[in-house]
Amino acid sequence: MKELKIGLVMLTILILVAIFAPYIATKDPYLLNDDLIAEPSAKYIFGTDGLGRDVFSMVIYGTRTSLKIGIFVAAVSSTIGILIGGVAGYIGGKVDRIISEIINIFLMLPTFFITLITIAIYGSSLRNIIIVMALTSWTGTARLMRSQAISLRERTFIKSAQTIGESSISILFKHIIPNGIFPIITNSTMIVSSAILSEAGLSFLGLGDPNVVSWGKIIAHGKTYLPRSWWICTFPGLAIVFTVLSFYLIGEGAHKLLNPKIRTKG
Amino acid sequence: MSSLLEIKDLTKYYVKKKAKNISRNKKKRQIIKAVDGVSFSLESGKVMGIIGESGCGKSTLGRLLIALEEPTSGIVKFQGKSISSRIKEDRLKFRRDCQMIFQNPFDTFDPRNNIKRILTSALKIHNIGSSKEERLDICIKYMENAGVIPAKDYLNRYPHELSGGQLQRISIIRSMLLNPKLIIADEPVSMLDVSVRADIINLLLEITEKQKAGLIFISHDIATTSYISDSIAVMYLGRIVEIGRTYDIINNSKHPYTKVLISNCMSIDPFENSKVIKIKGEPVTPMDAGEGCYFAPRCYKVSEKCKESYPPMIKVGEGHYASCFYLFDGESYLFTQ
Amino acid sequence: MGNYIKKRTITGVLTIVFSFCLTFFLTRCAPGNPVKVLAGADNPNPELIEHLTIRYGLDKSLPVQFVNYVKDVFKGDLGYSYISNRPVTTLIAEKIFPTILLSSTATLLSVVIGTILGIYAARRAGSILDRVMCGISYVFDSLPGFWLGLILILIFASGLGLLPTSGMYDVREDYEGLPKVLDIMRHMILPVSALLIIQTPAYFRVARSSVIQTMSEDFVLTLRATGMSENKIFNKYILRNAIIPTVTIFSSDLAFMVGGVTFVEIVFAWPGMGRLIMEAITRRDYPLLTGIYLMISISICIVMLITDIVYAFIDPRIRLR
Amino acid sequence: MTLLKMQHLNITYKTQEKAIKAVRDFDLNIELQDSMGIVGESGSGKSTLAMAVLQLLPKDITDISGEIIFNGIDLLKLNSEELKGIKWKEIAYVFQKSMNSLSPVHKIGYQLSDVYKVHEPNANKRQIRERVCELFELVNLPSRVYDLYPHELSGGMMQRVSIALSLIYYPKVLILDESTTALDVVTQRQILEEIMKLQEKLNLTRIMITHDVSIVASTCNKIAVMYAGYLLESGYVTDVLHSPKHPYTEELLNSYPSLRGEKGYLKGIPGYLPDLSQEHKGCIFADRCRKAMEKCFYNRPEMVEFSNQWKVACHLAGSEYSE
Amino acid sequence: TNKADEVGNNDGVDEVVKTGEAGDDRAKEGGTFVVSMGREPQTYNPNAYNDDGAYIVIQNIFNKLVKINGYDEIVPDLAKEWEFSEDGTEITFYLHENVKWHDGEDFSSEDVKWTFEQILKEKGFASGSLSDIEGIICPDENTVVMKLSSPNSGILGYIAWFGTYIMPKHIYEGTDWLENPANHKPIGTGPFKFVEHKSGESVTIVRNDDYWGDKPYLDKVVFRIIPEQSTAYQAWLNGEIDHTLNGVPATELSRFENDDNYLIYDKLWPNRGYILFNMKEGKFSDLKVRQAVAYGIDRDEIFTKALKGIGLKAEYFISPLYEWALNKDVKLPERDIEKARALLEEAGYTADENGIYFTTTIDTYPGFDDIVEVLQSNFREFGIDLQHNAMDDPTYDEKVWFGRDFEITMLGGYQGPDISAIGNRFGAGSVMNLGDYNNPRVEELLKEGVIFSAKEDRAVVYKEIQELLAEDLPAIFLYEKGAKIVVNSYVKGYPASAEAVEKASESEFTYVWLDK
Ligand SMILES: Nc1ncnc2c1ncn2[C@@H]1O[C@H](COP(=O)(O)OP(=O)(O)OP(=O)(O)O)[C@@H](O)[C@H]1O
Ligand SMILES: Nc1ncnc2c1ncn2[C@@H]1O[C@H](COP(=O)(O)OP(=O)(O)OP(=O)(O)O)[C@@H](O)[C@H]1O
Ligand SMILES: [Mg+2]
Ligand SMILES: [Mg+2]
Ligand code: NI
Repeated sequence: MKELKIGLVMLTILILVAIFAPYIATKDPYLLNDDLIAEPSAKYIFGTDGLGRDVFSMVIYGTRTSLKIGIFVAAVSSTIGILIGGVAGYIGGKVDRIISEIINIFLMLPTFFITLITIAIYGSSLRNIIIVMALTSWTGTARLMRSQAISLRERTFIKSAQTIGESSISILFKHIIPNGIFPIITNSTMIVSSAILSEAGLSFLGLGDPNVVSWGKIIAHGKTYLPRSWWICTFPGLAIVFTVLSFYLIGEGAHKLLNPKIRTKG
Repeated sequence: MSSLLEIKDLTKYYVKKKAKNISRNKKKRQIIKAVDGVSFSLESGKVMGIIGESGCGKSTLGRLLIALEEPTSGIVKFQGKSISSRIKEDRLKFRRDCQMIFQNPFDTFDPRNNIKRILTSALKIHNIGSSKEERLDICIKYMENAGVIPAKDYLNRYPHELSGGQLQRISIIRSMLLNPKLIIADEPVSMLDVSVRADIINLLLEITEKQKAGLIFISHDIATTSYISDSIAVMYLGRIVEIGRTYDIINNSKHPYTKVLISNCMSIDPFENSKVIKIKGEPVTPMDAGEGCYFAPRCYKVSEKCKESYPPMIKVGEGHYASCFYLFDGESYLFTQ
Repeated sequence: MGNYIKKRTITGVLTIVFSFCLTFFLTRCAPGNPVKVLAGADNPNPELIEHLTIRYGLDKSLPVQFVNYVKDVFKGDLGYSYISNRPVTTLIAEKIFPTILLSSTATLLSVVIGTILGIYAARRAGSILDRVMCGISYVFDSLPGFWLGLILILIFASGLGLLPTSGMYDVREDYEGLPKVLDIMRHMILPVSALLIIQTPAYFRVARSSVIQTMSEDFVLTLRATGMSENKIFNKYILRNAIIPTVTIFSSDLAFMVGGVTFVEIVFAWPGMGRLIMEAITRRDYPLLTGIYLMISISICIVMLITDIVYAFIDPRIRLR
Repeated sequence: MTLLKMQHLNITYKTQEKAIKAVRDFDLNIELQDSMGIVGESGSGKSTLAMAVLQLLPKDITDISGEIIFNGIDLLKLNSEELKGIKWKEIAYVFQKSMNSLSPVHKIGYQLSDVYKVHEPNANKRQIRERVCELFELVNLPSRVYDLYPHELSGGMMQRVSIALSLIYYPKVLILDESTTALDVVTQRQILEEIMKLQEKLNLTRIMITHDVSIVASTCNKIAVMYAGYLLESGYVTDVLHSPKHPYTEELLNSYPSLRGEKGYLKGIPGYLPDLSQEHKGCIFADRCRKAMEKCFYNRPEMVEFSNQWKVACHLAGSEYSE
Repeated sequence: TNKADEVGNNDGVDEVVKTGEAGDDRAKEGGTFVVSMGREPQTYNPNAYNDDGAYIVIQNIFNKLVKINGYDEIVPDLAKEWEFSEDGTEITFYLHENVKWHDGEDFSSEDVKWTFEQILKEKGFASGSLSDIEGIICPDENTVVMKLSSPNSGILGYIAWFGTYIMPKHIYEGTDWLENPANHKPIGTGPFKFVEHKSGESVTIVRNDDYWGDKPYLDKVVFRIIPEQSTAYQAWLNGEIDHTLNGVPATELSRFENDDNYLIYDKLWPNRGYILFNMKEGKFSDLKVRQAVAYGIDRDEIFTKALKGIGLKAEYFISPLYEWALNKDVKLPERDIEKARALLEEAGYTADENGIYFTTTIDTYPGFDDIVEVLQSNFREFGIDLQHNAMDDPTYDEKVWFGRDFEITMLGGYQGPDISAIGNRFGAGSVMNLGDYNNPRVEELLKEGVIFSAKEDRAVVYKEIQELLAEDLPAIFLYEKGAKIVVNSYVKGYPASAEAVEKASESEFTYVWLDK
């Protein structure tokens, strides 16, 4: 479970950076220094961007935003997906058919477009971005959970829980969901990284939250300076790679930990 | 005196939308007659064995008896009242009175709960015992009675850390905790190693005797069933073809299918050389059983009559019934074969 | 089969109708309207705004607008775009070819490359090569698309001068026939590469893990016991079994192909649907938006139906229910 | 004449945490046209033993030492090319989980003919089909099975397909690993009789792996009792089952209820299979043995051979013999 | 009668600095000029409504009666001469002869009459500014007379500006001008003929060999549509396109400064960015707060950091291009944080522990990100926590333009073609007066401003308006919009170049030739 360990260590580092950002950052990330587009140097570790902001401090503070986006989106969408999929799969019958069709409809919605519209309506605050991403990414989880629930429903231990008199709701929460959740964890780690990337994409289109520093925003800002000022985009880019990698490693590790059948040698 | 459990004309059909091959998707839906008109009754303290080949509807019958599934038609009466009304009145009470021991001990418990939680939660649901400690004490008492000693060793273990035999025992203990009036044991030993089977069987027997509960023992292992039960019902494709006291069924079987089953049983004694009745053909699937006797296509005694209608249940001895047109005249057939 | 298609079509149509209604109201509830955009930001003319509002029926209540629109749709008319005053169908038709050309090439290539690499890595699971490839796949996975596009332009178009930066044709030369095809192919290299780098890791990993999984299945042991050569077992049996998850993600990728790949289209100035959608959104061109949306839903439905059928052919265990 | 001989066979699974000794110091002779039943509790190493014969164990996680001599050749010393000639053609194997023993997405006929082509690359389609149908008939399957997929068959049919597959070259040795345990008595009997007939016709040597002693009793001539990787007792069925010498064999038989006999009290064997990764002293069964003596816990019992190839590894049996 | 060029202003024109030299005079004919543009033309109906993409192409295909040249002067186009009547209520245009439409039909004054009537009838883009036109008469084929309901010295500027291209009557008459197929295959009288529009990709126009005016040198102009500025810039560097209308990224300009292969034209428009306050309600309806903002903003920082030194830092209350009307005594205040804080305290606010008096939100449409970034930093320094609410255009319209739901916002845009345009922004009830600024004296002055026609008279009026604006501070101007246009030196006759600046409109390529 080397992956899991490395991934967790990386995540811990990220979380620590996010918590202690004010102590780690060398400057105020919003401060406009007079050296525009300065190369990395002792004064500005990662250089400055087009408005003279210190890229290092921005990257450090950006950890807060980007991690928040990733983790919240994954948590919210997984919760929705697990509940909806669990109910559909466990109860079955008509409820399942209706929920499945709803999932299908959601699958057919071009999520990107919904994101744009929602942000247009409710504004591009970080909270809205998180909500809309979560609301458009739960379908995968729901489908996974549904199939899990369907197969779990037939398992003897669910029948036996019924026999000793447990109620449906308690079976759903006590047995179906806890037992079906493992493959969903892997899925959720993927949602984390794709949410971080999507936020970068939104920033590129000018739809990110302008009031906070995020890695996506730094890169989107830096793109005009790309030909000659590599540092603006590169460092937040590396931060994204680092984060995505940590979540992938955790996901893969968890997957392996929980699924002894996939056995890699050595 | 009314019996503990009485069932009448119980049926359960499954509708299956089946397309065997994508290109041959003509059949719209198929009806699987998993249980097809079963009646019998059981008294407290007695053991009824149900035998029959795999897929003949034994587990389905078991699930019907305990209201895990809705019957298509027919009535199941428990202590003189139909179980559906019992469930409506007091679900918990009914659940407490009827317990089932499932076919597969490895899958009977939530793999994420430890034994302590598995056992105490059953008590908690039914509000037995006032505190955690009290419930735990009850569990430990039962476990020690059932030979799971020392009980404390097991409490914090998870199901995957126990062997099949141990799990099966826990399963039995859990149903015992609630002092049920009726136990349905669905192939409780088929998954287990020979070396632990005997213990489980003995445990079950002991419990039925002590608590005067009715036990329905489902199995396709004829030897084991005959060892444990007072009476036996033989099922074929969802129907009971013969029912009677154990001795009668084993040594004096009337229905051709019962005879086939019993003669095919292998013995561990290499010198025993019994006659084996051989039959041809695949077991028919419960989907395309025709008009007549379901066993007719494979029966060695078959005649035209068998294919026309299903033979009625006929009394052939004290508490011994069988459904076949040729119950009496074919006695010598077995030996001339 | 026929029955199945009929049934799926009916539910498909229902879902399309439902989601169509949803987006109809969603788009029109979005703040702002196309008319002010048409009037411009400098010195907008209130009379023009009023005039166009009436002309496009935007003064009517939403349900009335909806009924009118649905009536038109039943006449097979998706209406005229507000901003360009051309039929929505024409606008879509113009952009759909480049989009499909780009995304299908990229998707097909990434399926093939990703799967081949995945299989290759799976057979050498645990080796250094396998680890390196997995590592690279993670890194590729975390690259923001637009950034990657610009970098590719900087390296291959500006730095090395090998390829054109953007667009679909060389506008200086009016190529015809084969040279035109080659010209388009040349222009496709960079955008396709960008998409490849983004899409391939998923296929790589799916192929790799499903091959590894299949190799541990029991039937492989049976075949080994018969003395069949490893290569034959692999090529004939493992692959066919391992390919099924790939089909699943391929189908979902395929379904969203017509929607275009906005970042790549913007960065590489590729004339596709993604940009059309963006344009329609930023200008609130309702008929165009609704039309595009309807088309996307329909194509997703069709693709899903087709992949379901393909699926059933690849995996006989999946019964069409 | 000895066809297959295992000598000092040791098989260890190396997992990340521990080494599981699944087969230990195993000696067994199987003679031509024998039908050898290997019985033992689940996990006692029966499947491992059978897989080792065909070298099917994953090489990187298993250690095998000792000899497996087939027709005078040590299979463990052969390279994979040489082994190929023996695999399936000489020794065939019916797997325990026959439900999963064929690829789910290929038709059964296709897979069978593919296997046939492994050693008969020149066979034409018609020949192959004929052969396959012939085999189907042998195991009582309709020929339409040729065009079906594995999931379209019932468990019993699939079991028979596996048997047909194993017979495709009429091998010298047929190993059946719990091949009939999951079937109902009638079908089980049918198949076993089919196989016994074939055995006579084709001069097969058969190894039956099972934990159901009654199957061995009625279909085999010899029996080997395994426990925790060790061979505890082996010999003719008539000898061993009639008057078992090893306490384990005895208890095993006691825990079977008899169909017609007296309803005596059934006795289980208390305790569980020991942890195979642990080193131990003395007799492996000593912990659970009712007759265990002091020395059983310290000295490993020798394999004692009685007349008529009856061998027992027990101190009790040894002393009896020497007395 | 007043001559046109007296109305137009050429006082501020020396802002156009010519950095390059035009080389020899022998212009080469032929060649294809490939330029990039960011937005795709949607319709080639030149007058129906605003389309930034089509605007660039349309100038080369259509003519107006008069047009605006690179010096922001009104110069002849189809009308070779024009004159105002004594009372200022009649304008007579004398048209060029032998003008032909691209399809070969003859052009006549009837086309002009039809076009203007159509614009007014169909409420075309310019109809609001042209509403003073009462009637149009065509005395002969080459003369058009416009009757005005009241004297309006600004109207000629609007006729020259946008949405007033002369359209072919013979093609449009009797049809719905929004759905006429010619909107996608435009027929004009201009120097170039439309060839094709490859959707999403490019627009091609070729030389009109029968052009009535100065014939273009180029054979062909291809407009490549490249939405992303960085991509267009790279394509230009790589020589795939000859010129990028997307603009060269500001940070890259220094590369070209001392390079002989490039010419840089400095351009300044009467276009300025400013902060607009909601005067009716909210925190900024208090003059003290507005003054605090005026003192607290660092316009230098905005100019150097957000604008990278392009254009000008705003100093006055009107665009310095209208120098004749500029009141040099009324200047925006220099930064004084202490004063700003003092003003906020006077307004009754108290600072919290971080020195922040209150929090507010600035609403913007796209394009002001960097500027707002600097503003946020400025505001924080003098005690206001400024949140940024960035919206897309329609959302902004809904909230701010229609809804007037804002406290403070950013606006920019064209403040021409005549100085009277200031009325559109600060006249009570006028379209761009989003802050609902209402000063009766300003209203009076604005009315006077268009009635007078002499510059001296007008200057007095507009100088007083500037004073009032400075007093009331409905807006704080931040910068004058400009550009540094980088052109390859082989591109001669670029609209901003000395050769063409007086004759060509902003993106008109009639005088362009390629010295390759
Ligand atoms: N939920 C279900 N849906 C459809 N068919 C079912 C369902 N449950 C059982 N069946 C079918 O009903 C028949 C009887 O099944 P059942 O499980 O009762 O047999 P059984 O006698 O218990 O077999 P076994 O000995 O293998 O446990 C079978 O053909 C089975 O396929
Ligand atoms: N791949 C493996 N890795 C590690 N241990 C293994 C592996 N396969 C089998 N074992 C262990 O080896 C021992 C013998 O297993 P084997 O499958 O040979 O038993 P068996 O006698 O065939 O049992 P059954 O009757 O259940 O089939 C068991 O303890 C098992 O846990
Ligand atoms: Mg069952
Ligand atoms: Mg085994
Ligand atoms: Ni404009």
